[in-house]
Amino acid sequence: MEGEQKMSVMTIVQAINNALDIKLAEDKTVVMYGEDAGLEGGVFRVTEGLQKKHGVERVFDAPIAESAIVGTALGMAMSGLRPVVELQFDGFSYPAFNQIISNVSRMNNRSRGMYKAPMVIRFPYGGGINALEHHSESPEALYSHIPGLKVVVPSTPHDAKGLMIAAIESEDPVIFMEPKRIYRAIKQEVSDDKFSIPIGKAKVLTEGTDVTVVAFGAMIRECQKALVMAKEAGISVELIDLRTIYPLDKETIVNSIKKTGKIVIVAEAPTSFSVGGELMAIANEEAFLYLEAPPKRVMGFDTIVPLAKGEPLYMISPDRIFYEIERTVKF
Amino acid sequence: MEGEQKMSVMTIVQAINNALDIKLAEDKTVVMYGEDAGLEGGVFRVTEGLQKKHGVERVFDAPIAESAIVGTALGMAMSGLRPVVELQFDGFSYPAFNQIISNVSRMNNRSRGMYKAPMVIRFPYGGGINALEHHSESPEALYSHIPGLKVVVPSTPHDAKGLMIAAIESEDPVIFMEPKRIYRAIKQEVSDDKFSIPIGKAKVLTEGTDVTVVAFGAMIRECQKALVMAKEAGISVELIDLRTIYPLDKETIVNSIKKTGKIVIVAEAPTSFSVGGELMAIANEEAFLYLEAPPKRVMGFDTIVPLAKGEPLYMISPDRIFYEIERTVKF
Amino acid sequence: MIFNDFNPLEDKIFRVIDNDGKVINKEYMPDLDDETIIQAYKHMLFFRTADEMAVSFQRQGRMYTYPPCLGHEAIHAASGMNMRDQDWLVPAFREVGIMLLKGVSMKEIFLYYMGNEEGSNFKKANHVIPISISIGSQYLHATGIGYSVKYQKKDEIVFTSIGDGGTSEGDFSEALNFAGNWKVPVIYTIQNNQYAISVPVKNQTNAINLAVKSVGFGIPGVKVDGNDFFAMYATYKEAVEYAKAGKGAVLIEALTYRKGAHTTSDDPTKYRTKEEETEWHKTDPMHRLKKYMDHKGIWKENEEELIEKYKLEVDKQFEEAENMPPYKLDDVFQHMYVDMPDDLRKQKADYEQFLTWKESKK
Amino acid sequence: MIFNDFNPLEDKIFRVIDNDGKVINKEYMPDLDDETIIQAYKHMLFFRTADEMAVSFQRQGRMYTYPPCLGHEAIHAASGMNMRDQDWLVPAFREVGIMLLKGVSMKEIFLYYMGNEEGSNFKKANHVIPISISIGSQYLHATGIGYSVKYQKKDEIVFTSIGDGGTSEGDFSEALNFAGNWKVPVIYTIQNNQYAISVPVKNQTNAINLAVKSVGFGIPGVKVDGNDFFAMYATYKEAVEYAKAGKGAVLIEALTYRKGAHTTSDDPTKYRTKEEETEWHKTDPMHRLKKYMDHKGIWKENEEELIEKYKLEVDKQFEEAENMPPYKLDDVFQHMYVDMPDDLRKQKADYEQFLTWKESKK
Ligand SMILES: Cc1ncc(C[n+]2csc(CCOP(=O)(O)OP(=O)(O)O)c2C)c(N)n1
Ligand SMILES: Cc1ncc(C[n+]2csc(CCOP(=O)(O)OP(=O)(O)O)c2C)c(N)n1
Ligand SMILES: [Mg+2]
Ligand SMILES: [Mg+2]
Repeated sequence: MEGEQKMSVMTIVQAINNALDIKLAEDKTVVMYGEDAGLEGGVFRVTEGLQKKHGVERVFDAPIAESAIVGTALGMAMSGLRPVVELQFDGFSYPAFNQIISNVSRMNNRSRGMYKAPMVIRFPYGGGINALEHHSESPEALYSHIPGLKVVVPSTPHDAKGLMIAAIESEDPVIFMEPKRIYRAIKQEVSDDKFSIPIGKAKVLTEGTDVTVVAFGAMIRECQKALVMAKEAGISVELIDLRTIYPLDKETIVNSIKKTGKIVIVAEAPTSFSVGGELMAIANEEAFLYLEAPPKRVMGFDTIVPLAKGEPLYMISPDRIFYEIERTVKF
Repeated sequence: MEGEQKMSVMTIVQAINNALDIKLAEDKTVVMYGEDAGLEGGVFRVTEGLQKKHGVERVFDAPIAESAIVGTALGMAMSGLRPVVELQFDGFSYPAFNQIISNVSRMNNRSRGMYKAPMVIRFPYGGGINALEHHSESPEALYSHIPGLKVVVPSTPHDAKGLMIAAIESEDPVIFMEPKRIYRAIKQEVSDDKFSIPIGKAKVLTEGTDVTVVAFGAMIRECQKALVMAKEAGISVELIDLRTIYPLDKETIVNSIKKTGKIVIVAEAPTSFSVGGELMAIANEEAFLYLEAPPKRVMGFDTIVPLAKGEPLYMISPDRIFYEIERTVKF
Repeated sequence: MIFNDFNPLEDKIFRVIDNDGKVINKEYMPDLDDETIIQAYKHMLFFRTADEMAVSFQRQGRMYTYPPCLGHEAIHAASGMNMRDQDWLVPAFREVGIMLLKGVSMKEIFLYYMGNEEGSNFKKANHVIPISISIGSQYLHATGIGYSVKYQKKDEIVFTSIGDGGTSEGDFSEALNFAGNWKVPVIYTIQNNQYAISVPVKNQTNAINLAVKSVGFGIPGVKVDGNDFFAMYATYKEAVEYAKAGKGAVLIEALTYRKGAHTTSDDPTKYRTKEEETEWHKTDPMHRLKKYMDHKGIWKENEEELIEKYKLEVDKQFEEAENMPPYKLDDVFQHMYVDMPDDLRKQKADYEQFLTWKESKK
Repeated sequence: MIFNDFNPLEDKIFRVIDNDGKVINKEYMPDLDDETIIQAYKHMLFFRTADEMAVSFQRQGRMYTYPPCLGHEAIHAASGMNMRDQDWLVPAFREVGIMLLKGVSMKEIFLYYMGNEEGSNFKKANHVIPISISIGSQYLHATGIGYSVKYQKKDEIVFTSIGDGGTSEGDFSEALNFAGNWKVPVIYTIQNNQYAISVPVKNQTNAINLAVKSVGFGIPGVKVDGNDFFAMYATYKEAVEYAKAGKGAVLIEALTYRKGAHTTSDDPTKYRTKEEETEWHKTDPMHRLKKYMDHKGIWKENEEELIEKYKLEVDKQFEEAENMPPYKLDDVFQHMYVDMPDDLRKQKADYEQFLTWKESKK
């Protein structure tokens, strides 16, 4: 079977485009819109060509009004459609915050299951692209704290495609965060066929025995670079890609901690009140007696991501990851 | 000195009213507004009488537009005033989310200190009052994750007054969450004079040796009830009232854990990606070798706070706190 | 066309009968048979009876809160009577009458205000969205549903509503702006009852009226006497035709007065005068319709008896609501997700363990 | 009054000179001496020179991005020239010219687009707020500042600006609604340059124009030819007088064309035609003002020489920006709070420890 699949080399941008294309083609209830997402195909060209192929009624531009983009999508989702909306950047998801927390996440519960919200809110997230303010943020903790949402972050073209298809097919609303920094940096053979990757399952990327490193999105690549340094230093690292932030795949994380006794968490967002804290809580709640060193967060400062000149000081570099891995292992 | 102070018995509502009154009287740059906050004195009457006393230019009603209430307050704060705005309920702070995260929290940094944002955003928070949807929420984790804000939650009339005065005098923006459930439930002698309580300092309410319980806001009272049960069971609990969620008073928390070796965290908000996770992270980062049992979160489910009929199942009761204290101590 | 003839820019108000129930604007009188007019009045009588009972149940401590609709009956009857089963209702919170005509039961309304989510599970009502407490947000949902039915080429119209205070929210403007762009079959109503809790509409905006806001979005708008059943009926009828013809959305400002308190925990004497109330009571929608019927001599029912009948019905529904089986732990969890995460299952199991311990302590 | 005579409801546009620089509307011609007119042109020439250089610096990879203001010069000169030192500027991001007239330096602008927060620390500009990237939010800040100066009885006027696309944001409407209520001395400009990135203004709203949105908030609005310096000047002058007289806020839609790309990473050929561009280029604000001056025979400068002089100046500023001392770790932390929490101090210290380790590995 595997051998017969047609494969293409894709970037994350192309993989998401391909996933959207497949779903638009097979399911007439899928519609997709956002600022510049129609004619132009979005500022990152993720939706390029889709309007031409699927028509302006199904792939279109929206006025600049994020609350409206999300709020109208919820209306569509409640009445038979499966909208996928693009918010132009992480920092522009906030004007839609009230619709997301007060309505999108709750409509199923509020209506006792009568009105579902099968919709995807996708946006590029994260730093490292020398951007203006509001263009470098990692708000996953905010969305993961909101009951009723699922929060997905792919780190490879393959995962991006499979998870996007799963997200569109999800009956629950999904926040889909795309690592813009590696939108085009990673190329990978991806099946041209339709496939999906289950939401809520992490992936062990590298097996190891000394320490567990948990990361997601653009930080995976940085971790992989740190792993090279760790290997040289004789440290065996188990690297886990979360892929989904909520619901967290506790089983995979906890099994790994039970094996290694140590955990280092890597993420770009500010440290405090973050996904890092949650992972440390899980380590305590589920694997306390196995912990041989304090779980460690290698995360952003509790500051705004600086503009380009200061960004290198903020962003998590492979050597910093290695430094903390080594300190944790030596604890 | 202490003996000469004039004291009055106050509820939290009266204490906050008194703090606002004092600041309005002594500082002409203080203005205060919100939906129904002027003529009527707010739906909880926290600002009652202030318009009459200080004039309609300084204490007034706002149209129903939370983003505007906060966004205009930022404009005022940048140009010489110290606005205090009321958002009617926790769940109605979200329409202002973008202004809070994208502007209020960052103006000082963005302008390199040239434009400060000395302003207070206050709102009643929390469940337990048999309210409609959006009227029972505890969004402290969301606001604490945002760099640039301070987040304060008083639990007594005395603290409410002292912290509110400190909040208004703070050069940094403060989110001031008021525990509506105990707005009038606790009466206390409070000095009529002006005094302030430093933001960022927790308070050890009860000293103990077996386990540290950390809570804040309305949960303090529930914890105190649980402490009675614990005492009967022969458990010595150290109870800490955080008073400020960001910046957390790590020193007080960590010193206590070092003494007791055990920590139970009590809060109403959903468990995942919460203040509870952050406190567990701190316990690990700063007191790992002292931990004798897994830190425990006694927090809300990862669900919406149910409407009144279901709320008792959601809210944290003293016996549940006691149950988890006992389990932790017996670990 | 009403929407052309009563220009909100000139602050014109559309009205068909006066306070005495006399027709003052014959050409716009909707063509309704006596039966329908009587039926409308009966609807309003039911609404008011149920509303007053709800207020008194709440006062007895048997419900937690309730937003009285007293005074809004003409708007509710006129819009409800212009809605078909397949049409959508996207309500705020002061639309009990419209909801009833769409098939929601008083039992469900009561359940909701007793604090039970089951009250938003409208068993027999088609296409009614649960009430939206976060002001303004429902307008966007209506716009989205409008897009959806248009895209799916369905013969469905969407009705939504907001208060005068709600027009200040950003979502209100964003929703109407999208509606103008998308030409969606949505009828947007503003129930301008003069107050947002304690704040009078003049402090809400400096616009000459609320209907003019439509200009900023390129959709027709009209200011209507919301206490005039015929004016409201004619307006909705025209709006429905407009939507059916594919012309898009309209904005209707329905002027009325919140005769009761904001909710049962509000005290209007703090912010409005007796004189003002008295003045507005003269425009009561039910008195006016009744007078119209009296002039025409078509009302022959015994109103007292009707009210008694309605009371029995409402009592029965209230009783049913009060006798709902108790709220279960499962009810907290089961609808959070269609596909429930294991975490939630575990939180529930943990809590059940606590409950077992608690039981064991008794 | 311009605001009365050019009713946006009738889609009237206020214009003083035509594309050939001929006065077509004499009665509204602002009373400006030749000196001032020449100065205005020089401002515009400087803006355009600096703007073109910024674009080319970015192309050379010496800045990260830049939003060209090409075509917006008349709006910038006219508003800047109507602002006093004590007046407030609350800009979006396409207001470089206005910022310059308020005392911001090109060096600061360059620094900002080189990715250095110091570029928002306007050392010599009074009352200029850093640019607001989150679209719409700045309108609310302007309203708040308006309240503040009014409350403090200061002789200060607030200028703010938004793009055509930005008018769809909820914050836009909320800000103007509050402005109407509070009668604040704020002049709100919409720089309608026909596009929001790739989206034409006709897809942004169904309103007949953007100035009519003022009606919904009870403030005056006017649609002005934004490429006509005199029309813009006269409009701002009147708006300033209106504000000074305590009458409140106004909304000005300034029609222009974004002659360049959205930012330096945008390619307009994807979404607009050469014909359209050519058509608009005929309305270029600088050509028109130049022609006016030529007709009058008042322009006697050597434009090439002026441009050379400006280029030297801009080059110097750019060089200064490029030679800024390197960004320090302290710069990340020091302004997050006025009263910095210990946590942040610790995060910084931890990072310094890492840097020491890193250094030791070299
Ligand atoms: C976003 C939001 N902000 C505040 C509230 C609190 N609140 C509930 S009702 C109300 C007044 C509503 O006034 P109006 O829109 O005129 O409707 P009415 O109550 O008169 O029907 C307010 C402020 C809310 N429900 N939602
Ligand atoms: C809240 C928000 N959403 C989206 C963006 C991304 N964005 C930057 S510029 C732009 C288009 C702005 O168009 P317009 O308002 O017409 O201003 P112009 O660029 O034409 O000056 C968009 C969508 C943003 N900066 N802020
Ligand atoms: Mg009202
Ligand atoms: Mg534009």
